[in-house]
Amino acid sequence: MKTPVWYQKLLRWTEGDSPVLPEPAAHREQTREPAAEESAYESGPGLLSASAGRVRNVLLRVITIASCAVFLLIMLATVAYLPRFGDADNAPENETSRRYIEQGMQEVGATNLVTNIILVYRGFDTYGESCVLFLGATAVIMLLAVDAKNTTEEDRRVLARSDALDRENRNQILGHITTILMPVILLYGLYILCNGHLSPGGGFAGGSILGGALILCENGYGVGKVHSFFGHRIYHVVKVGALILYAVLICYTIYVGANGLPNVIPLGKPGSILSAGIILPINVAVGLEVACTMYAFYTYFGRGDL
Amino acid sequence: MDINAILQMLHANRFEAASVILFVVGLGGMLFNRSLFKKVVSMGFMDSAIFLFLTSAGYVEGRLAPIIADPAVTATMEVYSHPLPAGLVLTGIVVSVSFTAFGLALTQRLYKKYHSLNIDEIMMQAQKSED
Amino acid sequence: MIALEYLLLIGLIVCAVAANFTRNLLPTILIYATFGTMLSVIWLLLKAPDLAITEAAVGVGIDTILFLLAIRSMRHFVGTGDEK
Amino acid sequence: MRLFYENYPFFCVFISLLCGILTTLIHDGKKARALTLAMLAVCAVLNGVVCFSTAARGVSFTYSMGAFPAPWGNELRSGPVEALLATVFCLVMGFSLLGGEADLKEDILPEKQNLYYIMMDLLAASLFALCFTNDMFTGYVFIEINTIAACSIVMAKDSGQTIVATIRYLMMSLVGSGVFLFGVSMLYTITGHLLMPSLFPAVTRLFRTGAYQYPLAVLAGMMCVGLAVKSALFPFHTWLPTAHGSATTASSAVLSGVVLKGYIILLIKVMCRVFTPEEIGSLGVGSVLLVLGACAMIYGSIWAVREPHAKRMIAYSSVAQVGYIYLGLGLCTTAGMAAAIFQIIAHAFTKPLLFVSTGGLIDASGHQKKLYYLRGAGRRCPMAGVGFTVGGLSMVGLPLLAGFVTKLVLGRAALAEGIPSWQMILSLTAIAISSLLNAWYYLPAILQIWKGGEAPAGPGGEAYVHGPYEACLSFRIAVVCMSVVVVLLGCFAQPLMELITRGVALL
Repeated sequence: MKTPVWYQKLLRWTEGDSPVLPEPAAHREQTREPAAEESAYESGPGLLSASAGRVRNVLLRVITIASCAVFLLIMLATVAYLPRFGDADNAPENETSRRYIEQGMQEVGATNLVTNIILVYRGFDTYGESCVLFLGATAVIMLLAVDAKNTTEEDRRVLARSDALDRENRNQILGHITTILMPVILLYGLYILCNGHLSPGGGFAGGSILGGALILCENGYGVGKVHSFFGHRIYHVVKVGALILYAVLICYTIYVGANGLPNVIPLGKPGSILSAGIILPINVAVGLEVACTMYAFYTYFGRGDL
Repeated sequence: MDINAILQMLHANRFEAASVILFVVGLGGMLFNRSLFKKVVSMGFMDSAIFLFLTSAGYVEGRLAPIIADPAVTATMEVYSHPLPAGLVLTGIVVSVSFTAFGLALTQRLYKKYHSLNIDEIMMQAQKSED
Repeated sequence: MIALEYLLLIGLIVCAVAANFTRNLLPTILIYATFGTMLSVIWLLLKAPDLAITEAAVGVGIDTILFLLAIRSMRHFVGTGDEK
Repeated sequence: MRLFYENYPFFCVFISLLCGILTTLIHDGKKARALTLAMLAVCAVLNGVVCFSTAARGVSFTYSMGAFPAPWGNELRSGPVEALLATVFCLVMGFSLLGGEADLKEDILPEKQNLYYIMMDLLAASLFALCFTNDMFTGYVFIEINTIAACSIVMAKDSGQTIVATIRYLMMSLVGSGVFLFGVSMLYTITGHLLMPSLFPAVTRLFRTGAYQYPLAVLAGMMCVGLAVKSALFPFHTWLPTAHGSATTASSAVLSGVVLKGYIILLIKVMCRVFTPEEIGSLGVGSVLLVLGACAMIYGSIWAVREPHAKRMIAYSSVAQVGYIYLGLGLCTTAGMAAAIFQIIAHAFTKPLLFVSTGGLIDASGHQKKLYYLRGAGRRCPMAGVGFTVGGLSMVGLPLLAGFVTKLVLGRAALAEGIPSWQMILSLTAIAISSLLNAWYYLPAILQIWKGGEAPAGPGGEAYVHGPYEACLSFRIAVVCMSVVVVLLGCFAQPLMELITRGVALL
């Protein structure tokens, strides 16, 4: 007696094969001819044949432009319904802004009101942001740090050759200009960093400028110059130290503030350099962390190592 | 609203309108450009568009930047523009840099492996090497 | 003043569109840097000097360096580093 | 003076952040792993205490991050539901790390192991912050931490496939968070607030006066779409199967078990604490979520049926399961929310169980990833087989397992008074079809792994000879614990459901 079709189908189903849907494309590859597989890949940029690919591309482009246009129209209409730009009685004109502006300096101590907000009123957000930067650096290291999986002997040879070339043909003009520019850039960076509570700037801007100075040093004085005083160990210690200092300060503020305990850090006289309580040390910590991170981005992108 | 009123509002809200256009351009570039490098660049445009929108919410006609000039004088709200959006955008700019770096690092690794920046081609090659 | 604002805003949009249609990568990076510079001026117009400084340091400086490094490393290899 | 346990959410966030930062200095993968597991255990205990204390008192509390309360400073807020979810996340992450240990050692180079645990620590921190946050912008910042950490744990395996998956995941995630942030900016423009306690009255006032209806609808849609992209709701799910299917076992388990849920919790907070569910429903966003959820349930299952790779099949099943959650949210009722939260918990245990067991089965079959070659793997590694069976049957909806209770409470929420009949019919049909399709692919898979006879020949025609496979101790612990939890959730769902229902009212 012949086994009924449905029974065969059931058997196939228990094998992990599904009979109901049309033969799944992915399943077929178990029996597919290898030659057919090759040709499928070699035909053009898409997974389809060349002409079908072209049709698909045109179609894709039309859909792209159409969907973007529709979205744009919706958004523009929304903008037309939003409150008028620059009006004094818009929604942000509320008790939040009033307290930030009128009491911010007395309560927190910095004359730069933006600094007050990002480092004290919304200090938790900004700590999260520093952690994003830390994570970004860690992710870049994870991807680009030289290891057995991502680097071949050839890569190492190329890098060594370019280093040797660099040492031989050291550009004297670049070196001298670096010597002239370096103190100016460092001074500017430190000024922006330490005056974050008095004038525009602060840890993020100042830190990036200091990071830029490190990058210039690496370029102007040749590979390995920065490494001689800023190796792995110092890099890790500075970065982790800065983040931990920041965390300790911010945790202290949060814990004390939330539990209604007295805050013993003095605020000082607004407008002077040693004022605004935790803001100056936090700015320094952030600046160090940002400078380390920017320099790490640079070296890991260029060389895969510090 | 008729078309005139809409145009008038768009003129008044020119920063928002420009930021919306930028946002859509950036979004389109990120989703539909096939080059990974341009995707990362478009990502920067998209983030900047959002920041432009947010900052324009803090601007008030005729007011000063939120930095107190003379600590001895009590500040009043009618003198300074709103500081909160600027603070948020400051946070956002730094976040956006870390993502640019991350995206570029991924692009660099993929280029090293597959010698291409086209996402379709890279996906095809990855699929091929897996099977 | 409004003319300057329009100039900058239209400049931003032109940059963002143009970056999608360049053939080589280096112009894209230059366009990106131009975009950042204009944005930094816009932050000044919007009374946000903190943002202007940060954008100039981070958005124009560090980002551009990263992009340049990325395409430099791509040129070590076969292929042009150009699009597609 | 506030009660001391109210500090615990803040402690949890900072303990995990600091552990992550300190792990940079630990170059030994084993020590980093021990630190991470200890951190997760401590946080689980702290969150558990918060959950019990708030549930016993029937309250939720607000914790100002600093001296400045609601409209000025950052805030955290916790009630029974938030603390419960945070506890579940700790446990699931711990079990996933335990269960994926063997694969972790194999897939990640020893000198980069500590970086992986940094990512895990910060992932935990961001999940706690998403559970507890009371502030839209804090939500955004921690979404970004979550994104970067989640992308990093996908790419940790460092093969071409995973890096491609990572960059697709990264791009989609950034689109999602960009759209979400745009929504938040619009909300700030028309209300002038970022903290949920101040946003709620402002939004209610706007709804009462009828001002800014159009921007409100657009921004609610943008926030929902942004978070939906990140949690892989149906038309935006394209990045999920490769990312979850190609990563190392522990990453897959953590990603589909908890990372997707973090964004959904933020969405629930937006729906309940910025808007009200009714307002979301009246804007039409609720119906869209419901329809998309129903589509995801069916579409994800169909693709899972067609998928020969075991891990990617389970990843497609995640698409379907996320659809269940959105179905519950889209009903825009308290019962629907409660059902969605129960599904979050049930799926948070079931899916990692499936991923971890599949990892074991694949290891026991000479690293063959296709279901076809896993034949008889359950006999070679019975522990993994049992785990897979329990998880699979729970997904199908066998009574006394967690998945069954989900379908039950979802169905009951859809049948409640006041739900439009088309929504009721759509939900029930979707649940029925999706359960059938689940049975369609999970039952053959279960039969396949228990089937006797000789193992199938490999792709090149060579016959594999499998020796006996010895699973390591941590793997067994993880599988046993998660299986037990899945059974317990199925058998004793009633008290948990009551806790959730009371907690949803306190949100």
